[in-house]
Amino acid sequence: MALLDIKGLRQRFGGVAALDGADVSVEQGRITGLIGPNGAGKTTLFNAVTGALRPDSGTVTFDGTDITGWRPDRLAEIGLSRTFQIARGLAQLTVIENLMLYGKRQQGETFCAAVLRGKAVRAREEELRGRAIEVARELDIIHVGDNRAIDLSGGQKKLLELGRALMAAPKLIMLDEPAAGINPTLAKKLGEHILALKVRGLTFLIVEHNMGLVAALCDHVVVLAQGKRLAEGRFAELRADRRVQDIYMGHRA
Amino acid sequence: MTSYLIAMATFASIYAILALGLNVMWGMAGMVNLGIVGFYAFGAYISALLTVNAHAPIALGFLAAMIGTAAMGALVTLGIMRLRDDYLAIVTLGFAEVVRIVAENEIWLTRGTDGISGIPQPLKHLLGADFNLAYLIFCLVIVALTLFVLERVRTSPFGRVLRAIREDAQVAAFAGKDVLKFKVKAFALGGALAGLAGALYAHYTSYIVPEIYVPLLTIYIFLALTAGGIGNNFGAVIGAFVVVFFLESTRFLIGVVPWLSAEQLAALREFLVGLGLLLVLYARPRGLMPEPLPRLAGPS
Amino acid sequence: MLEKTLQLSLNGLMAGAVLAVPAIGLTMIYAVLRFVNFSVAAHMAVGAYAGYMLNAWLKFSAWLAVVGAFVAAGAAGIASDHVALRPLRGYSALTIAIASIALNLMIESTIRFFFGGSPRDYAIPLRRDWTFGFLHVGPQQVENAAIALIAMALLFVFMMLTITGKAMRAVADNPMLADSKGIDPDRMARLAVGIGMGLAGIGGMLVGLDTSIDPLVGFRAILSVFAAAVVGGLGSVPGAVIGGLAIGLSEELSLLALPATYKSAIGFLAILVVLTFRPRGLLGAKTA
Amino acid sequence: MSRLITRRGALLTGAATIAAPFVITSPGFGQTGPIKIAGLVSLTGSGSPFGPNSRVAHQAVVDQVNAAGGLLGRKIEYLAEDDQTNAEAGVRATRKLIDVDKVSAIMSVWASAVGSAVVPLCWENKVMLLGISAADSIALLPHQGYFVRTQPHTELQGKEFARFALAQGAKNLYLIMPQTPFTETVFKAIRDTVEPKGVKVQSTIIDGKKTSFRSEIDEMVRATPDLFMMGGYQAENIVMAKDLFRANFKGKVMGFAYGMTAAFIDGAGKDAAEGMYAVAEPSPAGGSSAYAALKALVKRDTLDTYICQAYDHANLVILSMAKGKDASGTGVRDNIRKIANNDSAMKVDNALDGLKALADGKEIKYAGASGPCKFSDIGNIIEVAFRTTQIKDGKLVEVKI
Amino acid sequence: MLSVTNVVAGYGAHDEVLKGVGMTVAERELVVLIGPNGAGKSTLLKSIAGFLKPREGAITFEGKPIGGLKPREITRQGIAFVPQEANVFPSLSVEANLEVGGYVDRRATKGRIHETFGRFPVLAERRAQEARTLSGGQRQMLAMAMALMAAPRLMLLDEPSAGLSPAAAQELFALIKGLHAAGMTIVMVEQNALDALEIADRGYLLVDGSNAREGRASALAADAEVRHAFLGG
Repeated sequence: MALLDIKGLRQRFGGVAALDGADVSVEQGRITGLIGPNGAGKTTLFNAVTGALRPDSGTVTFDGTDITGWRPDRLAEIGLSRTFQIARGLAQLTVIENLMLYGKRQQGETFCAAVLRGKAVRAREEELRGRAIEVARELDIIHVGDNRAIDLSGGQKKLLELGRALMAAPKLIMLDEPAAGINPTLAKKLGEHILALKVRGLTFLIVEHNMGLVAALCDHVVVLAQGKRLAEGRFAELRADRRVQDIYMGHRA
Repeated sequence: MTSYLIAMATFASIYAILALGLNVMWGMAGMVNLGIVGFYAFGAYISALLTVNAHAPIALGFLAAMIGTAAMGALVTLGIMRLRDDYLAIVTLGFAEVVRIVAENEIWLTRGTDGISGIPQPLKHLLGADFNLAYLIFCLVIVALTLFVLERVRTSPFGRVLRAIREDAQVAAFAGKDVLKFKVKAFALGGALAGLAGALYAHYTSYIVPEIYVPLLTIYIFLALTAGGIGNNFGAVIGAFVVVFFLESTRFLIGVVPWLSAEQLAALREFLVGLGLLLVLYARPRGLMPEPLPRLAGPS
Repeated sequence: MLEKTLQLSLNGLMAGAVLAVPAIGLTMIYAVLRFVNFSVAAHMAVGAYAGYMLNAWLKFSAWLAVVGAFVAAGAAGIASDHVALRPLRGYSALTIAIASIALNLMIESTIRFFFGGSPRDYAIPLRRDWTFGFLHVGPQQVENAAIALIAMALLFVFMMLTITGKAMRAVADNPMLADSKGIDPDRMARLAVGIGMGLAGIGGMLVGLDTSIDPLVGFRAILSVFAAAVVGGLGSVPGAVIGGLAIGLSEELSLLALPATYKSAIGFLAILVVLTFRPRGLLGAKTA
Repeated sequence: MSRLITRRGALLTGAATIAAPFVITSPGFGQTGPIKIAGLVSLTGSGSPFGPNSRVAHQAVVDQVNAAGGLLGRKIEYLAEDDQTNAEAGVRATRKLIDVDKVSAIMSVWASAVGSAVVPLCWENKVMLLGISAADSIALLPHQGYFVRTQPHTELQGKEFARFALAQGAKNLYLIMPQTPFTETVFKAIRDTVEPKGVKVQSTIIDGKKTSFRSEIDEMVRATPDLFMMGGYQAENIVMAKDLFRANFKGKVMGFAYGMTAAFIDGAGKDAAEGMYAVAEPSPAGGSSAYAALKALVKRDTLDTYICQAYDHANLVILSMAKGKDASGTGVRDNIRKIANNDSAMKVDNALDGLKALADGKEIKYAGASGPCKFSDIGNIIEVAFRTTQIKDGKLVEVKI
Repeated sequence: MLSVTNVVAGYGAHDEVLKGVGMTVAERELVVLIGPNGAGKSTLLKSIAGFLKPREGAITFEGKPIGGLKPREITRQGIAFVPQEANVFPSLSVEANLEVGGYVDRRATKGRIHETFGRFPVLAERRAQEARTLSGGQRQMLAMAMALMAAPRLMLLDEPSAGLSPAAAQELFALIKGLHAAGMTIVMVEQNALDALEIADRGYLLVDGSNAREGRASALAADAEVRHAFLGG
């Protein structure tokens, strides 16, 4: 059974149907790519699944639970994490704080515990700090760990996005254009990180325009066009598909 | 002169607690509150009414003031939570005016514009002339305690979530935080502090009246926090002392510019308050002391 | 009861028309510059005092003095915006709004510095009300409403029919695109502040014509003015007109149900009710 | 780096500038320096139409006495602070006057709320407070004698209003007042007096912060009272008077004398103000020599009750100090009734004459520009002779009722 | 007419979207910029239109350097830019949009509006309607018409067919072709690479902020490597 199953999702803005009955499913333990030309509805799909928008119709099932229209914090709770296309760092928090924020089960998030600072609170905080440092080290942003997020370079912000998603210990990470705006070397490195995480059992759904990266990473690719699924399969097959070529190159039916 | 300085330091301490309360709501959680003076009034009235009418012990008055304003803060957040910054500014400003109008007109409860006099001053009969110094020490201890608590809050996971909400509430939600719950908590905590400040004022001067709680006072508190450093608890305290010093020192202008009438001097003082706030905003939109950041990236 | 309701409604509409003028000013500035300018209150007072000097000292007619109020408050608005608020452009809307509160205090105390705190009166004769059946209305009220309507009509003509007005609306819609059409957004912002604060000045003078003026003449009206602009939807000029009338009406009609002492709270209640159902006000823009 | 230095430099310079006045104004001189008395007046806020006048009157008296050689061999120094018509600001201002300037007496506090707020500070620090605020509650506080007022407390004023209404033969009375600390007391005093005599009374409390009271006035006019009490301060009365004129109100109009000043007539216009009565003003004003003296002293044609009271405050304080040969607040407290309540003594109406008489060893009775200035045990004025004036041709003219 | 040499530009302090791009456009030419997402096509247009200041390199128009001028100054030079999104003023009427379009040359506005309504009867029908009420195709039409109101000598079109239905896109391409035939110089960014190359004289392929290929439109369309660039590999 698919870990994430999106069926017939529709989302209209005014008169325009951004999603027109989209179907996408993501298998456990795989990296699924979501591609398609601009305006095909990829980011809208992300927003509709992760609670930033309320879909007009359709269902989203995650790990057997119907999560259609759930609030983002509840989704995070059950193991669904996402990143943003334009890195939305919490500007005035440091990198490590950004990472620690995403940690689950933080007893210190209630007022009393924050003030009293019991043993358990401190232990959990130290544990999270350890994990944050580990993640930062892994992603090569440990040297800027105490810098504010706003002071990072574009690529570092992207890595931080990924790092934050990791901190939530999710089952599925949805990455919105992880390689956009970063240099090829960094993009390649990012790809390696993602593959390494997949080996550890994480599942990914990735929107990406860098086809090289898609080819290198994705086990399975879904092509979205005009708010609907146009095709799906292995990337090599799709690349040879005339329909896919056309929607990218612009010859319409 | 000494007793004057004691009195002014007491006022500054009370302003400091207000500024700290505002820092929780605005500095940490990013929700502007131009109605902080309404919370201040609410706290003062709760404690005054309980101790004067119901002869409750003063400590109970303080406690009730904090709980009452915290509850009001929570309630207000639920009402305004969907509003953006500029709407929030106007609505909270109006809120404080409504609090004042109610205090002015519900005479059966608040004695209206007569005000409530004879509010008990703690241990006044024992301390006599030493009351003022003792009360200052009491206020300073409370400021220190509040600072301690808020510094713990700021550097805890709780504070981290508040600051995250200030930066980007949506990202905080994706991080798994129940944003509304935290906003309510921040307003309740900030409100409780404003209420505490209100009770401190009431039991210090022993007299309160609705007209104390005018928007100008809110401007003073914003001036204090902005001068000190939005997001910085120590800055809020220092800012409050700077503001009171600034307000009081302008009194002595009369010796410096003798050719102006008293009325013109009074106008000049208000002008300087405005100018001070403006200059602080130019100099450092985030205050003289920036928000301190933890160093966490060291080896664990 | 019906008579009373009708009379209150009439009073409310007359007061609302006057209220709408500064509310339009506030909303115009918001539309182009995207921050709430709290110094509208002080500019109302600037207009009121400028009109006073022209009318009481230089013996101009009230109508000419209104024009003077517009010019003086508009010029003061442009100057104060340039000196006090422009250096902060680029900071958050809230920072600038707070700066405008400081500016408001400075302008009000400047007026007090030169004119003192005592109420002053325009040199216009008092006239008896006109009576129509059981309804009555004051000539000054009618004249004020007329001035308000004329100001609104002129503004409408300017905004809808002149190229500069259209350019200003274009900047309010999308400053970047307007720039690429050859329009200087900064110039339009100055113009919007000038007209907006000029309207605030007219509003201040109209309030003064009906009553009397002192440095707080604008401050006393400001909660209602904000309520009008917010209820109508910040940034919407027609919204401010509707908001002004709505607030004027509800303040007067509240006398049927509430003690008169709660009149000041009505604007706030109206804001809460409207924003609960429409977070951007009745005609608020969807963008930004 | 250079930026850091300049900023620090600027801060230091700024701090030094602000601190300088503190250093200059060193603490008082005890028994050897000048005698310090102060006015706590409203220069901003809603009391600002009155505060500046009080200050002028105080200063004039002090200058007069200093020119004639001072008091007890010392100069008098006069200080004025702005209470911003706000209790909190008033407390801070009073703190400064008491703690830094070490004044013995604080005069002419106007707003009742400010009076209530500062009176505890005064009695604790043994400083005399003289008020022109009317709220009954102030005098009821345990002030140990450190408070007196020349403004008749509101119950007296209310009774005077009722007396006036009955004398006018009113059958249907309508009262409008803004929310003030004494609104209820005045209304009650009027009702208690006139209702037993069969007079119908209706009342409304208005929101003084609004810019128009048209609908409230409409409501009143619709009730067709034969006597209307316009109970606002100057600013509200101007607005109401204009609305009355426009609504063509036919009944008689009375108001507090403090709200029916020359500035009121200017503001409302002669036409609107014509025929209205100013009631409950402490007499003897126009006829008294003190009134004439004050007119000359401040170079004004007409005087409102507050400037008269402020004048009397300064005279009373100075004479009390002279009487007890004690320039402290307690000295004023202990001696003020000796010069104010002693009806059998020689009448004086200004500080200079009083000082001379006291120096000659005579007993004196001060009666001033605002009235006889006789105080009860709790500091209220007693034996107030009220006068009533009516606006005729733009001038306040005394009328007999 | 237009020459871009070695332009480096980007949005933040750190990122470089354009890493040294060059391009020349001759008078009466229709040049199309193609390339995969994120290649920097729109960024190049925005740099020419004055919304981004090139960090390095030069942009000249009719021999004058225009790099670093403000958008309104560029417009006055005779260059019209039609952005991809938010390219009309939603709360202004169709007619007012056109008037604002002609802001730089106000005396000619009346006549040109007349002309425009002749050319776009759809807009004439909706002259009093607010632009927010237009359909996607009509809105794009209006955006083009607004640009023409300034009587430009060079038009920069950023993905004009984005979000349009196929029929509307066809109509738009026909319009662009017509403008070109009438002598207008046009630089256009297009996702619909093949459609665009069909009506263009020349094309530039950008990949990752650099020039990858350039040449006659027909040659580019036939080039296997162009296809390869779009679908990676």
